[in-house]
Amino acid sequence: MSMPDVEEAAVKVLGGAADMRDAARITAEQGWHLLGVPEPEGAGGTLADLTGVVRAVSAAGLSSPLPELHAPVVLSVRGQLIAPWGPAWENVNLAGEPYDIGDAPSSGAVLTRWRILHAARLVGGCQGAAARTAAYAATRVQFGRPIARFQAVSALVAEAHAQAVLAAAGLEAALADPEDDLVAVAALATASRAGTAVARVAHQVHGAIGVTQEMGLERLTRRLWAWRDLPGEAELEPLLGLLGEERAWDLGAGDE
Amino acid sequence: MSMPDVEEAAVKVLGGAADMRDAARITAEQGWHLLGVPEPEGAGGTLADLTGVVRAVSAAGLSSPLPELHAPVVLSVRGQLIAPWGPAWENVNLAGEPYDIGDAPSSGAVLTRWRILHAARLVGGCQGAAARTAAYAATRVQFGRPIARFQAVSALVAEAHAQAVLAAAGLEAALADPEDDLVAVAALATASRAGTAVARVAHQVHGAIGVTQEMGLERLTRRLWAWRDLPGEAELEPLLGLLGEERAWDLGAGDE
Amino acid sequence: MTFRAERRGTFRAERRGTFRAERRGAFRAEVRDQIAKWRRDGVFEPRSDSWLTGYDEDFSRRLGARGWIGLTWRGRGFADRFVLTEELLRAGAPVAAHWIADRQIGPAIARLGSAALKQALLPGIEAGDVRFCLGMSEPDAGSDLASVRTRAVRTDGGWLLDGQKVWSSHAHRATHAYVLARTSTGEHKHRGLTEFVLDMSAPGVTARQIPDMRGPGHFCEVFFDGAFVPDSAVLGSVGDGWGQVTGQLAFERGGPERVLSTYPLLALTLAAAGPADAGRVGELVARLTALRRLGKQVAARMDAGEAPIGAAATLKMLGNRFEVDVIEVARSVPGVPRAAIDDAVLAAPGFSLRGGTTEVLGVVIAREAMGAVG
Amino acid sequence: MTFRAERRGTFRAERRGTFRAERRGAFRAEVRDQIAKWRRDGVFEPRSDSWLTGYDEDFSRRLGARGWIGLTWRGRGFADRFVLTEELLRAGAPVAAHWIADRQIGPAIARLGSAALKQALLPGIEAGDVRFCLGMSEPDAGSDLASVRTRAVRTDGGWLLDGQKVWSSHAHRATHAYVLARTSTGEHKHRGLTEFVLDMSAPGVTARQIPDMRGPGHFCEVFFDGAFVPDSAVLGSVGDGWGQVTGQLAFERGGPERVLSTYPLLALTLAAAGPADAGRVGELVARLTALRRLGKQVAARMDAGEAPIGAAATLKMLGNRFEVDVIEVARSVPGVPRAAIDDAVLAAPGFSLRGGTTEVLGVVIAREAMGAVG
Repeated sequence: MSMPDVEEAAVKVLGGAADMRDAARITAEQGWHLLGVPEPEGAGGTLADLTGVVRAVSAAGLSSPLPELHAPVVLSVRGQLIAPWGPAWENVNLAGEPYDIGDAPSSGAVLTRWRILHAARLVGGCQGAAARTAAYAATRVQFGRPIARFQAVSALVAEAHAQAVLAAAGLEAALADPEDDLVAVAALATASRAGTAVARVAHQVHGAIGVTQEMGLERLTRRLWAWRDLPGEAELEPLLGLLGEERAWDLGAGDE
Repeated sequence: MSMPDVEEAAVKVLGGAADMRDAARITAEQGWHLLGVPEPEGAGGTLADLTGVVRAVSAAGLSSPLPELHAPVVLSVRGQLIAPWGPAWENVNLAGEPYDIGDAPSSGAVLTRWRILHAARLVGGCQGAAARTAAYAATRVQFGRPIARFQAVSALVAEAHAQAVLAAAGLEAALADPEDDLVAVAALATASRAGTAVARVAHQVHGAIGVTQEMGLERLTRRLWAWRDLPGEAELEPLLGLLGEERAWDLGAGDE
Repeated sequence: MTFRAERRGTFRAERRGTFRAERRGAFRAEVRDQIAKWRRDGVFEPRSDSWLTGYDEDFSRRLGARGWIGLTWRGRGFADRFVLTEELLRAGAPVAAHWIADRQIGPAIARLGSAALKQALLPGIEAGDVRFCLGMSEPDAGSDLASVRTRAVRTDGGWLLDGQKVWSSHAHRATHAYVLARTSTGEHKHRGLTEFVLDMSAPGVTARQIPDMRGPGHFCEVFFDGAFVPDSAVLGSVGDGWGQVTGQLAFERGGPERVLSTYPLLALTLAAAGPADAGRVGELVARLTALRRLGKQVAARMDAGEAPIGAAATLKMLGNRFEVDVIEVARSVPGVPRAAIDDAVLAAPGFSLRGGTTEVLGVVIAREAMGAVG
Repeated sequence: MTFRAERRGTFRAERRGTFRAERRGAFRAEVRDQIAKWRRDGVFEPRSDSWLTGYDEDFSRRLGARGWIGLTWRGRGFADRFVLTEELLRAGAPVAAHWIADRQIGPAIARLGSAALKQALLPGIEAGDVRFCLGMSEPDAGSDLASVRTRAVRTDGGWLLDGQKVWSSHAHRATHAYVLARTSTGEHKHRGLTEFVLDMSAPGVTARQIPDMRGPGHFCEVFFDGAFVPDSAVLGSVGDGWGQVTGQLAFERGGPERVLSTYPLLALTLAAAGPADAGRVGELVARLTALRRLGKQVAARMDAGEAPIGAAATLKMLGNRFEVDVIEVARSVPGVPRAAIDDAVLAAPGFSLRGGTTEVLGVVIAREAMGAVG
């Protein structure tokens, strides 16, 4: 089974999941989260392969606990400890996804892997929303022509695309050096900001119809809004501001 | 002599000043800086009248020490004490205006008046640069039509205008309550940010020719760049962030 | 030229006449006290975007009983309405039920309506009993408001409406609708439009909620199937609808709701902010001070009989940006309740769409900027 | 369906082949060491925008002697040039004298030039002796690059150029110019254009500096009055100039100089930053990491023979924004030297103009976005 096939299968099967518990069961059964874990315990493949699956699922506007099954973490978010997909699932985020507030710390290496995969989740959401935005602008007619022909709309389409491209590049940098916790921080911060920008622009281009359930854009943007704060860039970026020039410059150079 | 006449006279005469020393001499002779000082020591009028003169001079792309002659201050800028138009004039800023690094503190009331007048300086510069930008966009032809007809350019023209309008509104709020040092801080911070935005947009619309001495735009934008950091918003805004809701909401309500 | 000798004592009094410190300040104090009392009594819970999503007919009637609906046509003017609405939005009070009538349709009826229409509706609006929705946008029209396909055909003593409107907030529970319809065809799309006031209980009117991100919400579709409007319910002149609509844009765009939709979230942010947040929060405070002053200028110009379309568009463009930036800062300040952030986040996509998109406003503002120099 | 059983051990090796960790890492180390040595020896002072304003013929010859000009056509490729230029820009080294030849005209000559032209110019470029300026823009043309009025008329053994170019950086001290001229008329403006290589010492060529914000600077006007260009100095095919130019846009827009113009200021900012600045500075660090990776992707695609025009435009649009944001953050960090800030401030207006305005890039990027979905 090639990677594109795996991605397609994951999207298809998870699209039919009844809820997050069901999605977790399916994911565990299929072993998708073990991509990037050496055999025989894992499924082999690279972390990049796994991020590909995460991205594809998110780009389709779906939720999945792939990152959490791969790297179970408890996060400190704005002073609170949060388990994104804990076992009790007492709370629900903006995207209808369950989470817990817990207190067990996670190890550094596990947290870094989770950050990379969570960034992949955001990148996928950005890519999905940007693609929808471009497609909508190309086909939606106003004042007698496709709105993409208006320079102001075209600039918004470009912005969404560019932010998705940038976030994907940040993710690639993190994958190039998955041992460096700070590149993962950078990738997640960039993806978080891209999520904000893409969601804003996507809704601006779609107009009022973009907020309707019928249009389906909100399946992507609500997830971006929930995911971007898990944690948000305001918690991540300060970790990168006092590195000094040399360390900052070398971020993401792991594959050179 | 009506206020518009005074403004016109100030622009005309200061436009002929050889340098800042000359401008200071002329200003003092004419007593323009005594506008807003009660008679018989001053020239009467209101602080608003004086800001009108400051704005008009700045909008014409000119330097003048009107605020400093009215309210001589020494500022703390990024940890250094700076006298904008001190007597020695050992340094020169980005706009070719002299300044000193000194150490004498200024009183609160004097500093507030200076901040209002310095904000007026920035507002004038924004208005001058925004007006030039609109005029240029309306007349400059590219791809066979005035560039203002391109939606992206039109958005830039709108942005410059809007920022100048906003900064002027902030100044009006400060003038409505000139005893409140924090409204002056707010007005100056807003004007400082507007200066950055207007200068950026003005150059974007003008293209390469905007940076030439011949075009004359840089007489306005260089001043905006120099003035916006005297001090910049990064020093001012933190003074407004911990006021609490009620005090923040009442800022600028002095004339109600 | 010695300036000092000539101008002595001439303009001290000039710019002072417009300040009416005592009365206006007193009105704000009165409004604040009443709102604080309502809050203490648990009459409402603050929330963002309350002028659109805070729908509470009882609260509107309370305001009506206090005499606070219709200030602009009852001799108090836009400046007082500005103060009142600022304080209501500040508190996140549920004002959606009467908002459109108070802001836009009431003033239009007072100015353009027949004597019968005024008599029939203004008292009900002022009491909070008559609640309006807007029937402007149509399916597939987007920002192109003039591409109206809803038709009004002449009949005995009035008109019959056929067609469909969309994005009519709270239409399913409004008592009346403002409807822009085409009364003649074959001309330029800006001509042949007429403004109507429609009783939502008339036969042939159907309203249906459109599920949005929060489930069934304020957005509705409205269908007209031969719905009757009497001649007395025509606003202004038949065929002049487009000119009348654009003349009202300053009313629609220039109010404090274009700046303060997320103010309740900002209030929570101001309460939670610590030294590490002071810069970002302070930037919002500075900007808000200028934006509110701009809103005050717009209100004063409307009281002076102007239609400050450019200034209103500027206020809306910058105000919508501010409303969104409040959310971004709130996200970064520890201790701001998640639910309040999420509530504002879900409302935010609408900020820059309703009342004219950023793109449309940019054109209006640029036109004013070039007019100012040309 | 059990995924684990089926796919066991199939893709572990897949995406590894493209990493050439040892060689590429070693080259970066070599470049760093050399630059550090030059800095220690006082060979240059770092400054922002050094690829445009850091003009130093001796420094270019030093690079030439090291074999570091012309990597792309000398068998090393874009990935190595990417590493080299990143480190040079990082250091704020004065690379302006050879920049255009190394980035753009050298590769064009290597690909499209006659054997005589290659022989005549490539060795000089590689040594740092042949310095190119660009003759693309014309007065009143602005972003409309195709509205070329400079004419080339056929003569014995070559062409005679008449017309005027503008915004040609360092033309007054360049040895050669790239000139886009019209070789036939009456067609669509995109047709009938031809690319020439002109010896600046030819009779009939005059260059004049245009005073900018810093006084007489890099911008020049260039006048052609019957200037002769031999046939051997035609680049590519007569009449195909426009297609050739647009094909080079990825080279022109996709390099690290679209991101790193203010890096020397960022370096000072990183050195000065304290805890209160960590968030703002950290945002720049995160963004830079992604932008540099994007630049690396562009270089890799050029090595693979692609012309990644959309990705290059994306890099430039986002990179220019980053370059300006560095200045805004630097302004806010106490202890960053004023002179370094001012130097960057005066350079900044050019960032988003040169190599295609933001508006032009937006159209290119949107087109790619829609192509990607359509």
